[in-house]
Amino acid sequence: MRILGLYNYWIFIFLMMVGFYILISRRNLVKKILGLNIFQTSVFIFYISLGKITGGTAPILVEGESEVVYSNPLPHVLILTAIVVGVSTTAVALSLVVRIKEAYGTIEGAEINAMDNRMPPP
Amino acid sequence: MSDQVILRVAVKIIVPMILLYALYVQFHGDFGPGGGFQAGVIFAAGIILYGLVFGLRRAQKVFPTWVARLMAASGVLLYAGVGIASLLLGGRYLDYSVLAHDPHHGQHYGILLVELGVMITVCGVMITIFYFFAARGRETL
Amino acid sequence: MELFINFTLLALLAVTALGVLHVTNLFAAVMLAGIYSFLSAGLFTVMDAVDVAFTEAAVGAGISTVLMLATLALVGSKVTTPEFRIESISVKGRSRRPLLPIVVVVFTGGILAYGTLDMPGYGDPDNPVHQHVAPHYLEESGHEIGIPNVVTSVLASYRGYDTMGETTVVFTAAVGVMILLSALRRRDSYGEEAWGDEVIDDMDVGFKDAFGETMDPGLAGPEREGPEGGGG
Amino acid sequence: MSEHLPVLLVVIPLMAAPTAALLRWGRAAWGLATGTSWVVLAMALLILRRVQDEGVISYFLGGWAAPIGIEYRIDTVNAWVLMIVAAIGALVMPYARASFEREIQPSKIPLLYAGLLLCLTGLLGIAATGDVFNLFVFLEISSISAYALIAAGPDRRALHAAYKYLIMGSIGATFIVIGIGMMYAMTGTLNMADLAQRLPEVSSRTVSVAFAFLTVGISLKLALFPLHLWLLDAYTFAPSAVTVFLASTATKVAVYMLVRFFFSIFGPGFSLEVMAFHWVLLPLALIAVISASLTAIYQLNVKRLLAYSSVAQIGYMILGVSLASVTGLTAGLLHLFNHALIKGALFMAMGCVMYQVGSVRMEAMRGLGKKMPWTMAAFVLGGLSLIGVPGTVGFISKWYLVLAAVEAGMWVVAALVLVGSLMAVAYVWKVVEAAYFQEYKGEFEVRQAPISLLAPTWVLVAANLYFGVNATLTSGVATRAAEVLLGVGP
Amino acid sequence: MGLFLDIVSWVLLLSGSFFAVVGALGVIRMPDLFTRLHAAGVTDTMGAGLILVGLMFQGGMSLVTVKLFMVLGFLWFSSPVSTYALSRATLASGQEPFWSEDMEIPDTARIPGMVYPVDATAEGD
Repeated sequence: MRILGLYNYWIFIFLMMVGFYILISRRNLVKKILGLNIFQTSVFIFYISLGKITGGTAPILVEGESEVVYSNPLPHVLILTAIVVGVSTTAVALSLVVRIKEAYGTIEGAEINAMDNRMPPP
Repeated sequence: MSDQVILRVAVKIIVPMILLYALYVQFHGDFGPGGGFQAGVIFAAGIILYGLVFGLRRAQKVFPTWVARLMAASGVLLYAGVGIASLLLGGRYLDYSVLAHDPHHGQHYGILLVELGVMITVCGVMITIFYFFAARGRETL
Repeated sequence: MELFINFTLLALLAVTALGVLHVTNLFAAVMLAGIYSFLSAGLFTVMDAVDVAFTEAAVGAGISTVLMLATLALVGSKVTTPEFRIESISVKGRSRRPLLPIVVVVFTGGILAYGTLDMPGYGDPDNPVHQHVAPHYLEESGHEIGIPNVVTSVLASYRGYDTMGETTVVFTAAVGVMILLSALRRRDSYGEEAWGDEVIDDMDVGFKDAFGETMDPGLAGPEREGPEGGGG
Repeated sequence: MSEHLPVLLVVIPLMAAPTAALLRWGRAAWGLATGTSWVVLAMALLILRRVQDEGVISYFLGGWAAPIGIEYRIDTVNAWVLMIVAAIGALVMPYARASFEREIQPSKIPLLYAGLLLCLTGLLGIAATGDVFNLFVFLEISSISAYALIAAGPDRRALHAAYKYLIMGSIGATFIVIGIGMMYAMTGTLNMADLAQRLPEVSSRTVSVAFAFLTVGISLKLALFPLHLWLLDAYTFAPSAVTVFLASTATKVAVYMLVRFFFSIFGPGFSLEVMAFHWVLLPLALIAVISASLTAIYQLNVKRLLAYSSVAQIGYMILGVSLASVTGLTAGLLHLFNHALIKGALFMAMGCVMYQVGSVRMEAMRGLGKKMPWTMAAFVLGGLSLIGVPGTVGFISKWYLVLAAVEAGMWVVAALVLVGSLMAVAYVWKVVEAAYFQEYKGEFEVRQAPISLLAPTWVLVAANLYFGVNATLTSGVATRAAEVLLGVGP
Repeated sequence: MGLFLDIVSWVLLLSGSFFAVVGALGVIRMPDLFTRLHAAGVTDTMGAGLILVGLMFQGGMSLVTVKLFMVLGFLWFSSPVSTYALSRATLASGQEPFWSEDMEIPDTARIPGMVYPVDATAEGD
């Protein structure tokens, strides 16, 4: 029973790690950002799962009923903030990618590294 | 592509609905899911859709870049300004209870203003970002 | 029933994530990432986080995807094939690349899984998170704030300062994008020539690249006598 | 009004940033940014004084009491870090005008000031807050603005550097979020003081994992040894004024986060005895000191040389922290301030060179001792301080560090600190040799750097000397901060 | 009455799901993008439509039904348009459907300025 209560977390960890793997193993700059997005979204899922109560309902108060069990609203608030932070990071990252493409002509990390290495420090 | 009659007609019908829906989300946020952030994104999505179909120039006629930029900045200022106002009225920073004679109303006003600030900023920012990306593309082509 | 929905969504999420990992075309990867966001929005709904689901659907599947596509329109959606990379520029130590990330990931995941062993079970109403701060929000916000949506109450009032920070983050993103994308395009000066391969071997090109643009022409130092960048 | 100082300190630059972004003229934005940063410094000093007189300041935002709402909780440690950040901000803003006008396209200059102000806001917010999630939000404000600021550098490699920093920074931030989530799962609270109270009751595998993730996440932001690669390119290619600002504030705030999490939230008992973090951090710090100093000697670019030196200095700070005694922590916290002064002065001098010569490579330094006497004199004095010559601030922090190592009976560590200093002699000397003992070979006239660049540089140099001679003030505050962290003393 | 509504609603829900599955199968099995779009259209119109109507029966006479009705209207408006835009973009990007050899493309279906390979082969013969 104990394990059954935890299996959810393991799936979230699997998802996180897939995102993390994309992030650190792929050399394409856009792909890395996609990995970051998946990584972060999976962390969000993990947070939201903390706030869930079995049989609970969305934390919107129902007038006059005292028997309703509401899920925990605090993780929701935190994740709302985190989603916004995530999209902000994505926007800046993508504009960096656009500039890198213009400056280097490629968005492959390996090629950019090689080009960098052939230039002397300024 | 200049001859996309179907798309243009469809977008002309859909965009006002999207904008209206954004306002609904904004002001219904107290009672159901939604709020400033979602509303801002949806509003921006409406403008972006218009821009995608009718082109950047026409979108900028409807919603100039400087307006977007002004909105992006003024939303933050509005939010922080509500805090300063509550501070001047004798409360803690962002303590809405002092905004009106009755704490309940104060909280309502505070949340309304603050959510408005969020919506204005988010909408302005998303549209600004889209404009900058799209303008970059136009130069490339 | 809920378990079944949960399980289906999680399985789909896993498949989509693996799909993003697997596909080589960036356009497909972006669409899959959008689907991933959408599925997670569904999962959020199942877990009673309707506000979060709404935001994730609007942001993750909406705005993020639009931005990604706008980027792809600018940078192209093909991942360069490995053969081409080896041909154009040799990268030392290529062969040991694939192992390190997998080790890091397995290790991190293992530690995380170890950390969950003592965690309270999923959905248990006795969890510490449901005992401490949250009950105050659920029980008191009704008469302290007076609006039915507790998430909005917490977001805008109890933790309103966080939300101000969040708004500032969004604004920061706009400032960042404006700083980055209002720059003059520099492709003519070196984007193209750096793309050709023999030119970069010439050490002076880099130096000119670095300072030919923004510095005063007279100020680039004694090294300026190098060739003017060669034919791009 | 004075009770609202803690929040005004953060909110004033926060409100100045959008205003600056709306301005069209670089000069106007500069005036606004400079004025703001000076107001912030004044407030930070007032707060530091008040904390010393009255003890911990607690401010409930929105009027909601602590675990329900967000709290600003300022003790000596916070006030100390706030002061460092505000002081550097107040000096960088006036410096930035000439530097930006030379390196940045004019239309972007107001945006860069907005970015700098946002970065300042973020760093101040991290240092002031008493809520872990609020800390994350402000961390992201500072990080995202830092990415954009670094990418504004004149070289195209600035873009790649910023991208790498973004990836590493985001991984770090996500790890921090995971850590916070696990702590929250076990305790149900996000308030630091509340967490400190509840964590010991639930100490378990989950808390240990949260600790590990927070450590790794913060170490990424901190550029601790194996995770420092992003820092080198970022500091090398960022615009000069941005490098000055980030080098002397961003990593300092990260060190602050580390000690705050280790000592205030998890508590010395858990961090030291259960996790024994110092046995992990101590070797890493030592490797950082030795390897980064060694690599610095071989650098041909002075900014990159200083970046390697920063990695080594971060090693010193972490060394102090991981000694985990009052003296060790004092050394670490003192070095926060002292290193900000030292690296600020050195990077500012390099900004002057960049302004006039257009390059900071070793060759470009040739003969500058005669051509730009004030700039290079500032560099020499800063360099002496970096080495740790008596009479400079560098000496004070090294002194405390060696003292702490000896106190702990680790003679090897003390010896390695001295070896690191010797290496600093080598790399500083390389620059000095080029500047003073080689002839200028360029074809155009190099003039003295403008006064608006030299003045902030020399203020920092003077501070280096003043606090090197009169160390009672700084070491007093640092000692008290260390005592607060370890929970001893008053 | 309640039972009857329930049965009707479930029949609608299940048949909607059936169409959704058929559409999904079609997307996998069809040979090119245009035919796949055709299959996807089944999911959009019949699948989603029937499910929404089924849900309306569940919702009864309430605000929920009104909202569902609006969703349905929006869906039936937007999905043909997006299908149209998608197919058009595909054509513009150079992929063409499997034209049968002797098929004529009516003028109304042509995008001005686009070169159709079918014409080329026809002229070549």
